[in-house]
Amino acid sequence: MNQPDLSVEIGGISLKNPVMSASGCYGYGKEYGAFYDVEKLGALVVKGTTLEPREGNPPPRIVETAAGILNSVGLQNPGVEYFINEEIRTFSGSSIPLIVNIAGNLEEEYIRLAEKLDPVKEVSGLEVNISCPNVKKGGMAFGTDVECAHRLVKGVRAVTSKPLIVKLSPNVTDITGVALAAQEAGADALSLINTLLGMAIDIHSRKPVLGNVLGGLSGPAVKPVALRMVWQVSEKVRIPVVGMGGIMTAEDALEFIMAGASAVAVGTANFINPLAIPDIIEGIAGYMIENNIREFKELIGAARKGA
Amino acid sequence: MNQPDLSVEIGGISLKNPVMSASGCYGYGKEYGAFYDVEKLGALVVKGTTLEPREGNPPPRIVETAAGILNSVGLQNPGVEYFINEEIRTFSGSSIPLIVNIAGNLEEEYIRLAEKLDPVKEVSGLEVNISCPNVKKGGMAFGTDVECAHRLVKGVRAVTSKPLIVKLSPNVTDITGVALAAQEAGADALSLINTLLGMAIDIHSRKPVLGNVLGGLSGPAVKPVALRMVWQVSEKVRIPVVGMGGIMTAEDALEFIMAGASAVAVGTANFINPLAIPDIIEGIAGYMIENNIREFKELIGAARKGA
Amino acid sequence: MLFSSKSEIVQHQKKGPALFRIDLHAPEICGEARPGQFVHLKVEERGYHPLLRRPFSIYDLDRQEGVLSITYKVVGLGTEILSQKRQGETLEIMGPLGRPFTQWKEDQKIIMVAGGVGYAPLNFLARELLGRNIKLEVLLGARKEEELVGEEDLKAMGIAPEIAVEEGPRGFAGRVTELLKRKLEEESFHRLYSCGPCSMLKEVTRISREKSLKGEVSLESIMACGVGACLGCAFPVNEGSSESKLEVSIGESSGPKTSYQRVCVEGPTFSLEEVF
Amino acid sequence: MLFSSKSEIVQHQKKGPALFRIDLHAPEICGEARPGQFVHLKVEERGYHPLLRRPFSIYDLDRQEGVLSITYKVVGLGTEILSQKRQGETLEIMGPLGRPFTQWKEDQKIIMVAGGVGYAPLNFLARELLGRNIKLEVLLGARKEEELVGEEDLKAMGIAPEIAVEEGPRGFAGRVTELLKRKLEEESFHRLYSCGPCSMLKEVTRISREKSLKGEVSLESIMACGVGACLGCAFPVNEGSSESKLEVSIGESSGPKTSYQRVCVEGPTFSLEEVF
Ligand SMILES: Cc1cc2nc3c(=O)[nH]c(=O)nc-3n(C[C@H](O)[C@H](O)[C@H](O)COP(=O)(O)OP(=O)(O)OC[C@H]3O[C@@H](n4cnc5c(N)ncnc54)[C@H](O)[C@@H]3O)c2cc1C
Ligand SMILES: Cc1cc2nc3c(=O)[nH]c(=O)nc-3n(C[C@H](O)[C@H](O)[C@H](O)COP(=O)(O)OP(=O)(O)OC[C@H]3O[C@@H](n4cnc5c(N)ncnc54)[C@H](O)[C@@H]3O)c2cc1C
Ligand SMILES: Cc1cc2nc3c(=O)[nH]c(=O)nc-3n(C[C@H](O)[C@H](O)[C@H](O)COP(=O)(O)O)c2cc1C
Ligand SMILES: Cc1cc2nc3c(=O)[nH]c(=O)nc-3n(C[C@H](O)[C@H](O)[C@H](O)COP(=O)(O)O)c2cc1C
Ligand code: FES
Ligand code: FES
Repeated sequence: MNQPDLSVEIGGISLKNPVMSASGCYGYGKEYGAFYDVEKLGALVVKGTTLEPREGNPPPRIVETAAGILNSVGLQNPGVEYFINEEIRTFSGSSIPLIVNIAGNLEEEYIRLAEKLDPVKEVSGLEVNISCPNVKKGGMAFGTDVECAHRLVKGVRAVTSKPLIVKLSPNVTDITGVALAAQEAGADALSLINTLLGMAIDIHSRKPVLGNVLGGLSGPAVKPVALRMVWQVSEKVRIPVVGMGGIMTAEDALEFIMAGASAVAVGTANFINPLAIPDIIEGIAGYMIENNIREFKELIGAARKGA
Repeated sequence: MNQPDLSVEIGGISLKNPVMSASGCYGYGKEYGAFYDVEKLGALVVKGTTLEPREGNPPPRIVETAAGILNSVGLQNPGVEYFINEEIRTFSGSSIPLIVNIAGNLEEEYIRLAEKLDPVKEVSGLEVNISCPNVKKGGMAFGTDVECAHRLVKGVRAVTSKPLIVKLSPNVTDITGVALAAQEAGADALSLINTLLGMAIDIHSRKPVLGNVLGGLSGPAVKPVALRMVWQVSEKVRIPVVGMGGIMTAEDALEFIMAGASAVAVGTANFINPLAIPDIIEGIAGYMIENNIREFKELIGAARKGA
Repeated sequence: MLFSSKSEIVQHQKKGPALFRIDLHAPEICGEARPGQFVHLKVEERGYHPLLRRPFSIYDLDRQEGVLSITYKVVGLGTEILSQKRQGETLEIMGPLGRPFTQWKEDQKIIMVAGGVGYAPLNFLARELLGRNIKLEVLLGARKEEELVGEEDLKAMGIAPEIAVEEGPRGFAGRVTELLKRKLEEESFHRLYSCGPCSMLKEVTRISREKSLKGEVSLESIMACGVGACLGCAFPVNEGSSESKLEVSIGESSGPKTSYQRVCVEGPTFSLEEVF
Repeated sequence: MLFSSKSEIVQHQKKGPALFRIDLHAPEICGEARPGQFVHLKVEERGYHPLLRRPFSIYDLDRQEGVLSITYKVVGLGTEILSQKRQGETLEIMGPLGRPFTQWKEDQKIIMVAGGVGYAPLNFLARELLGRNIKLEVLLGARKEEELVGEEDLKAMGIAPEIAVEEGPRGFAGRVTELLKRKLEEESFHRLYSCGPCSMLKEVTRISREKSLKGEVSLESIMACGVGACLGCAFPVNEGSSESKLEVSIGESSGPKTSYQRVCVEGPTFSLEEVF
């Protein structure tokens, strides 16, 4: 069998394969460029970008847990102006889609971000991180309230023609409600899951381990929850879903795809295996060859077929 | 230093130490009685009991995930009548508190269960599992809606004078809301967390692994999430909190206690180490001796003190 | 009290491409163990990967030496880790667990049917039956020749098993159930014992019922606790045929009424009437 | 391209009660590595416990043989697992990572201060400095005598380090920082290099500043990626003193303005002006 066709379209963005970097875990792509050609990715999702520069949270920012890590990086980033003026250059020669993850504490921040990024031709799409605390709503995340999420996405939709991928928070009672609200408000695709809120305590110092007390859980530990949410959401929506949360291997990625994801993103795995993304792309191709599957699309939602 | 004082009171139930069995993971206590004297426990929490017998879900019911397990046992149990008529005898000579976990799909089922168990003198308290699907509310769990939870607990409260421990579901946006509702409705204590909803897919058969598709995630993987919820809830409520979720060792138990739990429950750990509970009790005592702590109560919420 | 502690590996032998035998020093378990029972092993001493223990049938026992043997096939992470343990290392072991095979005084002629490593519990049983001077015939099946388990040990006990290898070239070229069928056309037995893959056991049960041959099978299931506490290992068992108190009938099932029983307590041994 | 692959353990020696040295065959890394850089090791080949890699300074290099050494102390699960690896086994290693120590042509007389296993990056640096015929004085400190690292290797290079052991009885009975203070009263140096626990480095920085002694320290931090992609290893660095583009000033901090910098990329080497 020839090299199988791994291409897929996510909300109007054409990917040559379904594996992207997860925001915040891949810097601006340069770091892993030291290990392999980043053009191998299906798409490059860069880290959370805010309107103003953010210093991030005090250390320690990382603590390991059983098969997972908690992080409290806190959106440290140099701000959207710096991104547009300085970082963007490095992408001018790139042939793969560049997706910018945007975040804020106010609706207006998201809208300003989308306005600023709309004319930037190197940017193929925006990933709207709605897990951020909504300052006006007393700090509950935008993504935990159906109405907030709807208004936020609608606001962003109004100011940009770029494809919008709305990134959902798993810290909710009913993720399908938020998913449907985002779809209705004009999202072209959904990505899930962001990190699960968690914490760890040092029993010797009798204090929380993280400088910021709470952190976001990622890695293999969260995979069953992420997979369940992808399963539930992809059953309800008609827009494509990008699955993530604990994907370490091609087998993990295939689980998400069979659950209904049209593409996947890889975060924490990069830290353990810097070649995780190319390994996963190769592994998916290998599975297709072994199982005589010509088109990647045949696999999307394969586990739902009988269900 | 002498043997430290491990005693604590949970909603009017006096425990000689703060370590209980987690419901559904310890049968009716007999199984682990083959390894050690079950009277060592702080309290014995028996498995989920329903009004009518339940057959449970089709196999496979267990699948391992990274540092966790998914289970879809589905409340298999012989029903409350059988429990009262047959099982209860084995507890008549017991000196440790017996707590019965009750579950149902209708509010009335919980109330009938509480009524039937109220006169049973061997029963020291009820743990109200509000993670069950509320049939009248379209299948969303009682524990995911503040009003449902409040009404349910109030209803149960009205028919029994036994201490009520309300067991919270982690599959919610804001667990403190449900916790406060349960407290207001008359709960004497809270226990958390129940399992996180998850799933796994077999990429070879291209089907969900569990017979029931979805299952509940438990074990070390969920500990950071459980700990965060215990931290958040114990900050808000004035009734005691029983912490659980991934406790494998005394160190894990101490994290929950320092986060604010007055007692802990141990579930999945029993499956891996049948001596987990006595080991944890001993480990807590050892920590207290090492750190010159006379009374267990000094440790409750220790990590909050500075926070 | 059930035993749960560390046991030393006194011998670890490779028996085939993916087949191993471990001998463990576990006198506490040896004393009580009966054929058909199993032990629950912790293969990873540190960390949670894999998290759960792994069940293995007792393959053989040396009560005098206090040595218990298991024979296992490498199929996944747990058995892979197990296969790398060395002599002198220790393993956490609990047991003996589960319901043993029933042995009837009146039985004189017995047939055993094993699929691959499913021979494991039958080896210990065979040794006991032979000690009772019972006439024993054993059918061993496998897909490939190298997956056959038990031939050597049976021969050492003076039994020449009949072999069925699906992919040939040795013995009968086909399924062991086909061999069983032919056998039962020619001869009759007082009892059948069988263990192997689920699909094989189903067929063995069907064939035995046709011939009104009674017997027992040993089932497998994914287990968490191994001691009856979690209800994770449930298997649908025909009602009325067992004595468990946990019986709750399964409403939707067609065919005979069944209830979920625990493979780790009510099983792994079930009578032919109870299953499928 | 950065190197990330399996390397064979060519030697694994116990150097003290909880101290080990591993020599790895990693010619690809040896070629480029500079003193002060580190490697990121995967200690568990299967499973996710621990999940993350572990960073270790390059202790020594044999470019000819392509052998890279690290010296480490067992402090937790990862180093415990590492300590059980045997010669001939392989380890996933990536590197060389991080900013090396800066070496100034004009330096003639240099002082090094090490706390315990913090000596690790200084050993490789010492070898290079001595190759340049620089006069080198080394202060080694530890709480207990058995925690001292480097004495033997320094002696082999012809350096007699001064020793400070807090709990005695060898050498100076107190902190190595006290030894440093006394030393700087008597002598002057062109440069200081230091590595050890955070509290020690803070004191070293304070003392050096008092004496207007310039130099560099090597910091530690919990790391996830090790390559600058996650921002997990951030450390507050004084502004204006570094050239990183990622600088975002930390508003709330009192004292000089600081920004969070990545220990794995902007560090682990920082100048004495940049830190604390
Ligand atoms: C009572 C009992 C006795 C057993 N005796 C033996 C024995 O003597 N020798 C032997 O080789 N094996 C025996 N098994 C099966 C053995 O327990 C499994 O092969 C082992 O647990 C697999 O672990 P793993 O981590 O290598 O595989 P995993 O990675 O966990 O799984 C690999 C594959 O095997 C399947 N599997 C895993 N566990 C079981 C199980 N318990 N039952 C059925 N399928 C399973 C999985 O679904 C998967 O497809 C027995 C099982 C039971 C329940
Ligand atoms: C750039 C760099 C170079 C290093 N070089 C060496 C070296 O040459 N030799 C050596 O022995 N150690 C070195 N370390 C420290 C080493 O990485 C840790 O000791 C190791 O990761 C601990 O792993 P563990 O699993 O055994 O401990 P864990 O179980 O993870 O932790 C045990 C204790 O050590 C602390 N700890 C864990 N990781 C680090 C870390 N990265 N920095 C500081 N504290 C930590 C934890 O907070 C905890 O208190 C270096 C660290 C860095 C960042
Ligand atoms: C260190 C770190 C930083 C992250 N930063 C962001 C971010 O800036 N924006 C965002 O939407 N998600 C962020 N995430 C979440 C990841 O993109 C991803 O959703 C999550 O980690 C689950 O995937 P994984 O298990 O593969 O890491 C971050 C995760 C980690 C571990
Ligand atoms: C096999 C199994 C069965 C369970 N059954 C029940 C139950 O009947 N009622 C209940 O409230 N919780 C039940 N639980 C949840 C546990 O009591 C506990 O809340 C959860 O497993 C987290 O703790 P752990 O990580 O220590 O297992 C069950 C958990 C498992 C693993
Ligand atoms: S494995 Fe737990 S009941 Fe059988
Ligand atoms: S460890 Fe990831 S940026 Fe330094």
